[in-house]
Amino acid sequence: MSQVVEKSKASRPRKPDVSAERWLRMYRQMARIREFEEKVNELYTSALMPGLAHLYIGQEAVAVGTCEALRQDDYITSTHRGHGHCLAKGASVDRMFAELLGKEAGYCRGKGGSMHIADPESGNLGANAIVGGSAGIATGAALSAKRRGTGQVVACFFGEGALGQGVLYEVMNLAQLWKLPVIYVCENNLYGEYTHYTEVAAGELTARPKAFGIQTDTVDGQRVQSVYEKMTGLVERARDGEGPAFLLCNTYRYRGHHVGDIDRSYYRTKEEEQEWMARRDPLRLLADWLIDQGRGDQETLAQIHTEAKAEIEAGADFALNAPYPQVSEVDRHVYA
Amino acid sequence: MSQVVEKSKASRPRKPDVSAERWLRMYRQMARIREFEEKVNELYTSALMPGLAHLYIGQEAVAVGTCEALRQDDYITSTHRGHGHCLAKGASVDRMFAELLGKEAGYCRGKGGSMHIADPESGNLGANAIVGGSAGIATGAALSAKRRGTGQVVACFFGEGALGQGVLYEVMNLAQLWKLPVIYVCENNLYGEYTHYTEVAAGELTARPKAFGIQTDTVDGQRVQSVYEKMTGLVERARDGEGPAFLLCNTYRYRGHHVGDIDRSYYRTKEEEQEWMARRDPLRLLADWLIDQGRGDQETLAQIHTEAKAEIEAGADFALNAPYPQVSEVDRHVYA
Amino acid sequence: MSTPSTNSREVTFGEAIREALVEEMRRDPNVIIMGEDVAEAGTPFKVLSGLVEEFGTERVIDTPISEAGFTGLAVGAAMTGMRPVVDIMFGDFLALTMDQVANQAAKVHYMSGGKLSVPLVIRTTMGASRRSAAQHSQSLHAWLSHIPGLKVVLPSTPYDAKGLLKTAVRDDNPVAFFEDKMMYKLRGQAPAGDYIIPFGVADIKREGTDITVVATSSMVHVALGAARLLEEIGISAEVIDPRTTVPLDTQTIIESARKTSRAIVVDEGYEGYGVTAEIASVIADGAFYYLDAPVKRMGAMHVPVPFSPPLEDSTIPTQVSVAEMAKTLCGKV
Amino acid sequence: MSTPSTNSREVTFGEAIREALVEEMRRDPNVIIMGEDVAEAGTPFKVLSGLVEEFGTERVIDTPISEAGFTGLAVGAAMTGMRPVVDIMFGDFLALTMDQVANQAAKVHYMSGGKLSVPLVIRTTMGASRRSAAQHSQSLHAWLSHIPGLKVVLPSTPYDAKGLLKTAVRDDNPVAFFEDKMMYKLRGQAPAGDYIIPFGVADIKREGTDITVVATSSMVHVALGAARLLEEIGISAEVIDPRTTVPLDTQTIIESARKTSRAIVVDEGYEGYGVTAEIASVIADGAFYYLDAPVKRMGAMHVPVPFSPPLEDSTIPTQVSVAEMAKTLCGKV
Ligand SMILES: Cc1ncc(C[n+]2csc(CCOP(=O)(O)OP(=O)(O)O)c2C)c(N)n1
Ligand SMILES: Cc1ncc(C[n+]2csc(CCOP(=O)(O)OP(=O)(O)O)c2C)c(N)n1
Ligand SMILES: [Mg+2]
Ligand SMILES: [Mg+2]
Repeated sequence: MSQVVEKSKASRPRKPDVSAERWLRMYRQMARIREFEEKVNELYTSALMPGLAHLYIGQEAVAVGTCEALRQDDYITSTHRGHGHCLAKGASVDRMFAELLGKEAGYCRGKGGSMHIADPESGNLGANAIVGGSAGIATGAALSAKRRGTGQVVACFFGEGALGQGVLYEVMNLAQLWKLPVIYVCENNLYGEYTHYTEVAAGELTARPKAFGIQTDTVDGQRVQSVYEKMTGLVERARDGEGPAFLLCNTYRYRGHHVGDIDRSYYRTKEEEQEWMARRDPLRLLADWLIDQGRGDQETLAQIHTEAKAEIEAGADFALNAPYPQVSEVDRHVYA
Repeated sequence: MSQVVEKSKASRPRKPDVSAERWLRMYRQMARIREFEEKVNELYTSALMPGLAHLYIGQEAVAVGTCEALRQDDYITSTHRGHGHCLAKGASVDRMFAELLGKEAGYCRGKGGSMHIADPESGNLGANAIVGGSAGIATGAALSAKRRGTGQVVACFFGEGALGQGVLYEVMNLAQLWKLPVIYVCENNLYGEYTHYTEVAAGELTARPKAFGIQTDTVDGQRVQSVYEKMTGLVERARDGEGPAFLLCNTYRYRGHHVGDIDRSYYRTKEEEQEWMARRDPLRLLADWLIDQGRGDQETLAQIHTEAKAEIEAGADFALNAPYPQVSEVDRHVYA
Repeated sequence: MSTPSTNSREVTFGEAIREALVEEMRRDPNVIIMGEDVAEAGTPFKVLSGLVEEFGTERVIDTPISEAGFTGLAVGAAMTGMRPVVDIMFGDFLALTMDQVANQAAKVHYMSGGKLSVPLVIRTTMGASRRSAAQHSQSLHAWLSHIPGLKVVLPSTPYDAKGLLKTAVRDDNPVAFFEDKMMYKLRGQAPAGDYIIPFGVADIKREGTDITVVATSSMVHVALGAARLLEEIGISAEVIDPRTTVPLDTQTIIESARKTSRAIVVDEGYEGYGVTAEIASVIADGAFYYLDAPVKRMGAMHVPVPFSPPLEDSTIPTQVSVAEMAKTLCGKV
Repeated sequence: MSTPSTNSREVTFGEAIREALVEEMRRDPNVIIMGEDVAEAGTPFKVLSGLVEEFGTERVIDTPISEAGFTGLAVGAAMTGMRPVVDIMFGDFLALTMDQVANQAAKVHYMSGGKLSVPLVIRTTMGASRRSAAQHSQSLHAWLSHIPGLKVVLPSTPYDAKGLLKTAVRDDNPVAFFEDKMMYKLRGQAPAGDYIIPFGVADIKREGTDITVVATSSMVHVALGAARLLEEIGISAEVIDPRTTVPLDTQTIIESARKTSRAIVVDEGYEGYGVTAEIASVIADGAFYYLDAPVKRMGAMHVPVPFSPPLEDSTIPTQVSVAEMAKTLCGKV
């Protein structure tokens, strides 16, 4: 490990030259996530899903903009609000639904559920139900990538609430000391459960990674273009051996903390929710831009939604009809 | 708790008008610590002390400058390298030696030992053998002082190695959010055990507390005057309800990490040690200044050393001759 | 079985806990509550609803997601005059606090030779079968029971919850208080006013003569269900609820086992190196000359708690599995 | 008792550990070491001296004092192709890592349905009597033994240490490896070359017929000392070293107790809710119809470890106290 603290180079903003197909692909990914989550909510309200789930609706541009900037063999780690990250990194809808329903066909044979989907094939090292719980894992995967010389980069997703967890500071220090290829993607959706972040975070959020000398940027998390462009630069930088980065993405969750969090009036206003949905919707923003730029038309986008819906319906049906694992396998996979 | 993040006011440096007696008192306190630690080393090398101890020699100005700025009913928390803090806050030599030797007359009836001396009467909430382990306790004592409205302030001592512990960031955030009267006194003696701090700390140390909006200052930890003056301002500020502060004290431990760490050549040079001892000795620096200013003379200072030595010898004798606790009390004080 | 004497009315387990805290906070201004979303939200389980309205944000304090940090603060506050009640939302998150709890809180009194004490309550949850998967379903009371200096409470009824929590708040030691998430809606009788239940006194939840079932927390209800099944086939089961694992009322447990000559220990922590092992070995030793069959342990299966409902359900003892075990021990198979 | 067959020479416990690591690091470039002062300092106990010279700072990595952080990194590195060996200087500091160890490392394989695995070794220390006081003297292996997904190793001799550590490094699961600080200088025979010792196989350290003493780590030597004292008065003690608490070789332990009809379990963890409880209840159950006396447990006293030497010494089992207990059980008092 390089044990000398180097001064981090200034960020190099680059505007990748992105084809229309790529933007449409991102639109499609966001639409898939949106439809997926709506279906999850429906399964919950119709009592077809065991337990709870934390919907990603409203934050789609962060997952998609980030994962589009990654290679397939790059890693991500995810959170309790992880469906969007999984899908964006390449998971398939049917096996995700199967996992959410505890079925054998699920990514984890039903053993993990909503908060623990892992899919090593698409580079997803797993969602984590401990806030901040994957920061160590992500940074360790970056250490491993560096040692093995694979050129892989790791994106570590977490909410702004994870800034309350001390281990995050421990691992950011290590990442910067050892110039590890990890990008901390902090999704500031304003709330941790039922508390506004300003009530629980002193100082400027971005001052924290900066204190360790980590390259730190802030981005509008509702504009997938911005997330994608910023991430592309940070990923390239990390791949070049220039070390970790921290990307603060300002975003918003449209729905409750989890599917059961219906009455939210005691912690935020309806107006605030409406405002974000009306003016800052990531799908709408991209749609408007694509149309404006002549890179897409209403029809194409509507078509994408139709296809996404169909895929989601089929995936949910598959999962609903899939069998549970045999009870006898309950004690398999405790040990490798 | 105030839940709005206020911008911390700029520090208000003040030069307290300090009498000659006060400076001499500080000199005496530093001399007592120096002599105490020399005696500890002697007890260790003559196999009269059980276990190990971490000597504070070289760092005396930090403990003394800090504690002189505190009221008797203010609190401190301390570390594995805690003898100096204890003495500076008002502990007596004989009962400290008794504790170091595991005797019943010790501050903790021999149950704590070198790394756990606590003396609530002088405001010492205890040394701690977990690096960073008292950061929560100190911050909680500050919360308690604020709630009870006592005007007490807490000084939380730790080495720069404690910056590796995530819990420190968690509690600094809380302290700043709630404007708690706690001063984090970080003694950067360059090494954590056998490793230079630059090998394990990325970025500027002071950027870390600053990231939480905490008032942060740096001071020459070998000049007791500087420590005292800076602390006086920070303590007053905290007492006025303006919240926590962080004081980085640059210092050096003359001896090994613990009494048994004799061969240090693999991690630092003899020259470095010599340099600090020759040019940056806190006792020498204060002595020169006092004489220079005409506030003390060689004779007075020599007299202070003589008295300190006598006190130390008597204290050690007392402890050596004191009885161990009854073995039957081993299971007392497990529960209150 | 101890029952409320006066002012009794039906309350839920969650309400009993809230009442205990409200009463203690009125009684003693030094009692404060700290945790994530404890104030306006009243915790995700809504157990603390209304407290912040009565006591304000100075005493019902929302924290960042910093379990180690705010538990550490609580230790320091407890050492200096406060009586903090800390809320650790899911028992699994205790893992983040173990240094503060086991190395600091538990040891301060002893290390200081009795001069400092830590009157701290850590309320947390336990229990699976909520489809919350491996990181939100553990029952980790064995960890805390293992550490000298801590007391550990596992109430099984609203009555016990209220009385034991009041005792916990008044105790001068760090006390870990485990609430089964699935019991918050459980109804039962409890007095409206003040009463306390001493630690270290087991409660005989049901008297019986043929077999002793020692059970903790929600497993008490599983044991009671098993006892009803057993009654139908003529086996009389005595159900004993230790209520606190530290201190443990070994006498009541051993006496019961001596009387019935058979015993099963049921607990929702992992079976291996868990609470069932301690209690079973206490019985096997203390009732050695009276036992007609080996003491049996029924804890949670030695697997991380699976999400999939049929799998999860298979990992914890049920009234049927406990009854089956009892039948085998009693030679009725 | 298993003994080295070839190339055997005397080494210390510490040297055996170093050798195991050196050999494994030569064999597999993915094995790395992380911890505080593991490189140039070779740890405060000097167990790793010389490793950084051979393998460089890329593989023997000094960390900040961030136990949770670097353990977390090791979990992630293990999931992606490395085989990290993490050094937690004092076992007490495990308290800082329990989320990474128990909630992450232990559960990843299961939660992912078997797709990910965590080949991680956590080397740490245990054992009192070093005058290190309450925060540097604990033996917390019961905590880890309680968590499904972890394996737990407690070697008692240089031979076992080397063979078991090699097995640990090659195991695809997280393994906690506890070394008694007071044994690093202990000498014993061990082969110079490669050999492994399977987990879950207890070693009969001494054969006997009158009483079984199951002992772990340094308590094996206490038990052997007791056995010598007992021999003098005509009691033949069998000393069994489980070597791993997870997996536990219940068969060997139960068979021995069935044969001798009496058993004591000795372990340096706190007695309450500790390792002695598990093993004692395994024996009390498995050998129920063979036992002539209750199984006795001897763990560390239920107190934080005191600093004062006479007090500290009174908290852990000694060969005399074990022999006394055995005499009582055998009716020779
Ligand atoms: C260590 C830990 N503490 C508490 C929780 C309970 N919890 C689950 S999500 C959550 C809020 C997280 O907020 P944030 O990180 O901002 O993510 P978001 O839910 O907003 O996506 C909390 C407190 C947890 N899962 N883990
Ligand atoms: C949590 C924890 N990790 C490791 C140790 C072992 N240890 C004792 S002192 C020390 C170095 C501390 O360095 P620093 O904080 O700079 O204090 P200094 O010794 O220099 O005064 C270490 C690593 C410990 N006591 N606690
Ligand atoms: Mg959030
Ligand atoms: Mg230092």
